[in-house]
Amino acid sequence: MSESDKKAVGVETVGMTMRFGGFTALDTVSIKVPAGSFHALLGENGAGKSTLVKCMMGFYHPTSGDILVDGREVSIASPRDASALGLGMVYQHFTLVPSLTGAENLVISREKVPGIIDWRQERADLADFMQRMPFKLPLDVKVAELAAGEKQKLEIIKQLYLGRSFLVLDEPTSVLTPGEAQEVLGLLRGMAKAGDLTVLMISHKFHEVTAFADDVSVLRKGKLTGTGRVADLDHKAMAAMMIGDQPITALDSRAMTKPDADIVLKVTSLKAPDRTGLKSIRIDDLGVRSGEIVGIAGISGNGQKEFLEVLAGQRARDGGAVLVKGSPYASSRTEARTLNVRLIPEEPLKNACAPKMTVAENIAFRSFDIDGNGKLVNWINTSGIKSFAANLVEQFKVKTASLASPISSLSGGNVQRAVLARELTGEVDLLIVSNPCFGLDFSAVAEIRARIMRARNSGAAVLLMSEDLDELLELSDRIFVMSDGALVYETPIAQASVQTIGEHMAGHH
Amino acid sequence: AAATVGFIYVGPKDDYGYNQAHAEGAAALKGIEGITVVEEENVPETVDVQKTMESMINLDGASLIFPTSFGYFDPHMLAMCAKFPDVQFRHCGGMWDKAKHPMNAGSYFGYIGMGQYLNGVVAGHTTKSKKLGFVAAKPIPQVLLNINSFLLGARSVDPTITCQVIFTGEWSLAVKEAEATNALVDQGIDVVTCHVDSPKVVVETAAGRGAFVCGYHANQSPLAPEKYLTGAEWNWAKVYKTFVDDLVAGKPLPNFTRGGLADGFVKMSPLGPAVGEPARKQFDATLAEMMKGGFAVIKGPLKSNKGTVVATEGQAFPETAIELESMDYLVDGVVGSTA
Amino acid sequence: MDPTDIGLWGVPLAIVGGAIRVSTPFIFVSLGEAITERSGRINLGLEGTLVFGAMTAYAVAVISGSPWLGLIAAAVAGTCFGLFHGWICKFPKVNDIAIGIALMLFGSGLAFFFGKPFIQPKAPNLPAIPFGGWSDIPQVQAALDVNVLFLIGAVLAVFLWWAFKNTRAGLIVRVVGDSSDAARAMGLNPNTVRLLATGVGGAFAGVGGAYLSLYYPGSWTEGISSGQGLMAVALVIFARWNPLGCFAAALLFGGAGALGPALQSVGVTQGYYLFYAAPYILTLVIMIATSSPDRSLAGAPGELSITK
Amino acid sequence: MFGVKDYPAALEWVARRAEAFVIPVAALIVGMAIFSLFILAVGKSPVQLYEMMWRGGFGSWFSIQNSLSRAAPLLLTALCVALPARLGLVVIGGEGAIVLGGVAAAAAGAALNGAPSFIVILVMGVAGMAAGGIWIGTVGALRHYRAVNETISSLLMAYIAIALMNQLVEGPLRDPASLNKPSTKPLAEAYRIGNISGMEVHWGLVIGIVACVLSWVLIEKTRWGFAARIAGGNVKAAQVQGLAVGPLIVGFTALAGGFAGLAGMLEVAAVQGSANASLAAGYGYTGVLVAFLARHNPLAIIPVAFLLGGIDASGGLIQRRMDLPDATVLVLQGMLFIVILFSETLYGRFKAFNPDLWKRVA
Ligand SMILES: Nc1ncnc2c1ncn2[C@@H]1O[C@H](COP(=O)(O)OP(=O)(O)OP(=O)(O)O)[C@@H](O)[C@H]1O
Ligand SMILES: Nc1ncnc2c1ncn2[C@@H]1O[C@H](COP(=O)(O)OP(=O)(O)OP(=O)(O)O)[C@@H](O)[C@H]1O
Ligand SMILES: [Mg+2]
Ligand SMILES: [Mg+2]
Repeated sequence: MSESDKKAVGVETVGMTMRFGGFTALDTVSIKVPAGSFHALLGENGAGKSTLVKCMMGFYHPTSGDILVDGREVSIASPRDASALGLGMVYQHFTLVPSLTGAENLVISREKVPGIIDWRQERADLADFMQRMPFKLPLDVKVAELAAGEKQKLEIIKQLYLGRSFLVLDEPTSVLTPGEAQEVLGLLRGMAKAGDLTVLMISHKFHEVTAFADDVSVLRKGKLTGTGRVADLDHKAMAAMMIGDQPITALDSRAMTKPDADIVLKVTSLKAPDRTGLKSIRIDDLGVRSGEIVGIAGISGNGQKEFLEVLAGQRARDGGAVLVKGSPYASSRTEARTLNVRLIPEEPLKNACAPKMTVAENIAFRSFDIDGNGKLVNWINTSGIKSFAANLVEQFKVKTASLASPISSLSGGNVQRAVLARELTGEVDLLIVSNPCFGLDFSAVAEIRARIMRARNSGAAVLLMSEDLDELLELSDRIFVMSDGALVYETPIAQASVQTIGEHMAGHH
Repeated sequence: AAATVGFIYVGPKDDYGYNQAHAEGAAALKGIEGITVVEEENVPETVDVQKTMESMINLDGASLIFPTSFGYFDPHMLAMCAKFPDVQFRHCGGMWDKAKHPMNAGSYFGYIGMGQYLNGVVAGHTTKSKKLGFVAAKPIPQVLLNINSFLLGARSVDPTITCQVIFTGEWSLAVKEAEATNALVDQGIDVVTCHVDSPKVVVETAAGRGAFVCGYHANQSPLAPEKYLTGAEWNWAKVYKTFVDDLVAGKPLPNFTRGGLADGFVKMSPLGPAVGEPARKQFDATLAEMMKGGFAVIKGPLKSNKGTVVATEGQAFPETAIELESMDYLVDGVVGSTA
Repeated sequence: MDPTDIGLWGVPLAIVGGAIRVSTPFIFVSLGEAITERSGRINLGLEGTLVFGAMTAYAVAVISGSPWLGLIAAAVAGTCFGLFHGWICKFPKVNDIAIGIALMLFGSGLAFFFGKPFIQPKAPNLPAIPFGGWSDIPQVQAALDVNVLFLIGAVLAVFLWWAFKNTRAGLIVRVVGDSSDAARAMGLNPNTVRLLATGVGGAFAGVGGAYLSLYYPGSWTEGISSGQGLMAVALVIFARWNPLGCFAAALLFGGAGALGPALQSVGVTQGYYLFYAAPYILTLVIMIATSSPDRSLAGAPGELSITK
Repeated sequence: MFGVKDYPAALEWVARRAEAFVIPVAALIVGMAIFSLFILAVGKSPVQLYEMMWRGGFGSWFSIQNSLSRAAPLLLTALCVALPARLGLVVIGGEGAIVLGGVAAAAAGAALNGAPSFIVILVMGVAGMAAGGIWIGTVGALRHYRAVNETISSLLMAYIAIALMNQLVEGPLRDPASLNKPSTKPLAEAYRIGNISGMEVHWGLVIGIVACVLSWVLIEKTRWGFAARIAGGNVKAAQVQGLAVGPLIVGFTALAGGFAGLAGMLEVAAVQGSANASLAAGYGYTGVLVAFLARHNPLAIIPVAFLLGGIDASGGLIQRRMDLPDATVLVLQGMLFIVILFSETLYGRFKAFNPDLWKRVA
């Protein structure tokens, strides 16, 4: 690969319109990304950002509109055409092939792959290439076995390996730690500066935009609502372009936790196998009091997922106890109901929804089998389910075509809202959440964090697992660090330092 | 008088075996003035066969029906007999019992045991290893009688001959029949015969392994001209003609007819080129004696292969003997068991 | 020792011989299905394709006098069935499992329909290669009379195993089978790849059928297949989509199938139905023993409807 | 149902449902047209063929009853596929549950000989359902607790069940009087299930229809059905909701197997009078087809099974009158089903079926 002699290209869309059936996701959007620039694309969830860039990549075929590359009109019928023009993209949802190794993923993505692959040669070339990359990745394990952050880095490395001149990144940093994000974006920024690469980045994080981007374009409900130089805009201005002057939900002020408040969740000497069966997670002692948020930080893949699965009753434990309000908790529906336990896993569409069932049905998951008084009923009340859902959709501002649409047709953010609506309604004594704001725009993030804080203030015990350190620092009363399957460090929020927490996450203690 | 006659087969009517033998009999009726033949193949022994009979009666106007598979009788044919008292039903298998069954029902059946005995005679002369093989579907009386007859025929040549039997458990299962044949030949067996619905696979596989074969149901010699010794075949054409002649003549049909070689219900395939002179001689002599009538394959002294006495000295069961219809033993010299 | 009297040795010999004789259709169908399923589509209709292939092979061999022409015809017919399945399943909302079941019916129906005139005539068989010349025991010689198709099947298994890792085509099939989105992002058209993979799968199944009618048992009857096609599809899951596993599973299945007749031939006659069920019982037991609730089906292609 | 004022609502109601009716019927017609070409190609008259089909399968009270008789067992065996399908399981081995259900029912009937008939019939039904339920429930349990793929395990277990049935019927349970067709002891006349009054179809048809309706109610209207749909849609989501996925899967598969076992019991009590190898008549496999054609909707199973029964019933007449092989019907079924299954892709493609359109028009 000789990416150094490839020059960055500029890309422009003219009057891009995309309709899905009767729904207009993009409405005559024209944006211009000059060669060698670092451009940010902002917008609420569902604004049409991903749709726009997918049209640029030939992944979607726009209803109308043109694409110019370096000023020339081109026709991009498929990602292959885009690739031939040097255009590449890191998709919002991973497009690595899980059952292939990293090396296989890289090689097969190349435009020209020989009929028979000489792996010895390829490996040598790859090793050579990796030498020049700022981060190291195991290329010989299946992608499925990589942690989310590693996958994201591999996606980016793949694009660099393919020698792109124009790179689109759709929310690239949502699964990276701040350090990693810094590293990745810094590298790309440098390449853009050197004129090797043009970058178009979709992000919900203003500080990233400010730190790395030159220009910004903003989409709102499928229309381009603003564009400008980052240097001229502050966060407030960008936010205004995104959502107009709707108020942003403010975090409630933190009510005092009584030090002698009841311990709602108590985990002792918990042991459980991880999914490889080779290692195990061990939680020696963890207590969460009523009215406090306990955050668990950690690099993904250190057993947080397994811990959550144990709490959700999806993973058998080898030993130990989980007590909620003093009684043993095995995650049955009755226990969760009587003890008011709510659990929201990450990636709700994958882990907390039945994608083909309707929005209304999904919202009813918690309550379909009880009547208004909480008594078990055997018969489903279809109209009750509808009106219940209609009410929550309204309250939580879930954007959906209809209550009878399958929930999979909603944008990621709206799925998340629907699930929160379901789980935060009613009395909550213990709330267990994992990465609740993953991939959401800032107003949604603000709203969700506010709701979590409100739950805490009204007496719920909250266990918050997050890969977003900012989130933990903003919400938690105490922070634990999980590393290599165990809680290795604890700090009250007052003494928390990003530095120390980061070191523990990395396992340097 | 014009009449429609219905035939129902459990398998395909050109299977080189059981169904083909019946279909050939049915084909023999097709020239007869005033007779329409309707046939249906691959009819399972479920409510389907009842409905097929009913459909033949209601939609085709059949007045005489031959459900040819054994399992069609009870309860399927009996149910139809009760429902259509004006229609005549004749079932292949000899189950009709005047005391129990209606008069518009009836049975016809052939005694083919002697045919297998003759197969055994030729096999006994042909075998060098003195070991014969028999691929059988299920250990039911008819099949057991065939196995025993085959061995006894061979033992009439040389009393040290044994016959190995393998049950496949199904009436038609090509690969398993081939495997069974191979397993037999692997044991050094050099003459094989069978009782399954379609002997095609057994005949071809055995011949392919260099063993000799005796046929069953129909003439399979075109499948293995060199290795085919002879075979016990049905001659249903004769039976069906008799019934239909009576029907045309307006005479009541017999409720029960059965017969063997002597009556022309059963015939032997022409002897193949591999059959030697001594074998031909004994074959002809035995056949001649059978044609006289009164020949008994099962006669004393005879023991089962478990050592129990099945016929004492001087006791003889001619082919019509009722005891043979509940045969549940394999005779001494047969290697295998009935369960 | 009398060279023809091998007594109890007949059992292991029968298992080896049976494994070689009986396994070939399983090998071909399951290898074909492995390719199809690796591309993310399931074709349950291979039973119909197998039967149609058996009929076509036999008919063409009868008419032309050449078993090889028959074999080729079966492969072509199988390809057509496969392509048809692949084409029809590319339409949104069309369920590949259901279409497969309908095709099973359709293929068998067509085979029986056109096969009637070919039940009686005799077709020339595919030749076998005698590998048993070194032994003077006829049973060993017979057991080692190996049909070329078995050998081709063995080579194919190894080749496919290699090709899935080391060729562009192999990697592309895996990409498409594991993630349609990833494939599309690479500019691959999953439908085209699946179409071709199903076509190849069909061709293999056709060849499997040709083996049945032209070699073992070597005749055309309507009962020629006792569900080999369907079982082979199941064996692919058992083999975890690994071509070498398919080969091993087919051998295991063939060998276990020979157990029943072989045991009876040496006088073990009680409960033969249960011996005949040995391949199924054995497969089930191994499946239970090697599966675990904590691991999902390792190697399952991500886009496969049946394991999703 | 609707007043004059509700005209738009009525139109909307019709439009919403018309699609589910018009598309399959149109597909049926197209399939028949394609088959006509096939029949023309082999030199026969499609007109005559369809006339035969009509007469043989649907054209008279006799033919309708013939079709219904053939449909009866399919109702129950299709449920054996449709119920697990709602949990995301593809069970294709219902045949095993039928044969074991039949054997268990026959054994129960023989053991209780002499008892009052309603008790015996009840116990036979329970025994059949229990045997089938245990068999397919095991498939579900293996799937949930050991992650054994249910498609392959159910298929394997079907073969094993048939072997077991043969072994029992020819061994310990054999009636010594059943000479050339090994069977269990024939059921006393009093314990047979007869025909529906005024019809030539046994009560199994009614039982099947009731089972379909109950299954529909179970899935669509009860909390267990709702929970099953959640688990079928996403097991992880169901677990997070604390739903007992294991018992749900085992329960639904056992119920499904129970229905197939009941089909076996009905074969014994209403048709065969004893258990024997004829129990393995392929109803289980046909049931798979019926269920998929019905898109696993228990109510849709009823017409689909009837259609299948009708085609089957007309097969004999086509064979006899037109000198076409028996396989003609297989080809027809294959073709029709491919076209019908293909028509799934057309749902939602026609504006005419969009209720909004009619809302505006009206
Ligand atoms: N394939 C599709 N079919 C129908 N509607 C779609 C499809 N893809 C996207 N949409 C809709 O188009 C709108 C824009 O979606 P898009 O994914 O572009 O949003 P986004 O700006 O990337 O949001 P997010 O920040 O959540 O990623 C959404 O309302 C979404 O529901
Ligand atoms: N306790 C543990 N100690 C060390 N490694 C672990 C542990 N648990 C999991 N791992 C391993 O880390 C690797 C990647 O983890 P994983 O796939 O869980 O990342 P992830 O999906 O992002 O998870 P998470 O939700 O925990 O962030 C896997 O190989 C996994 O087995
Ligand atoms: Mg997006
Ligand atoms: Mg998003």
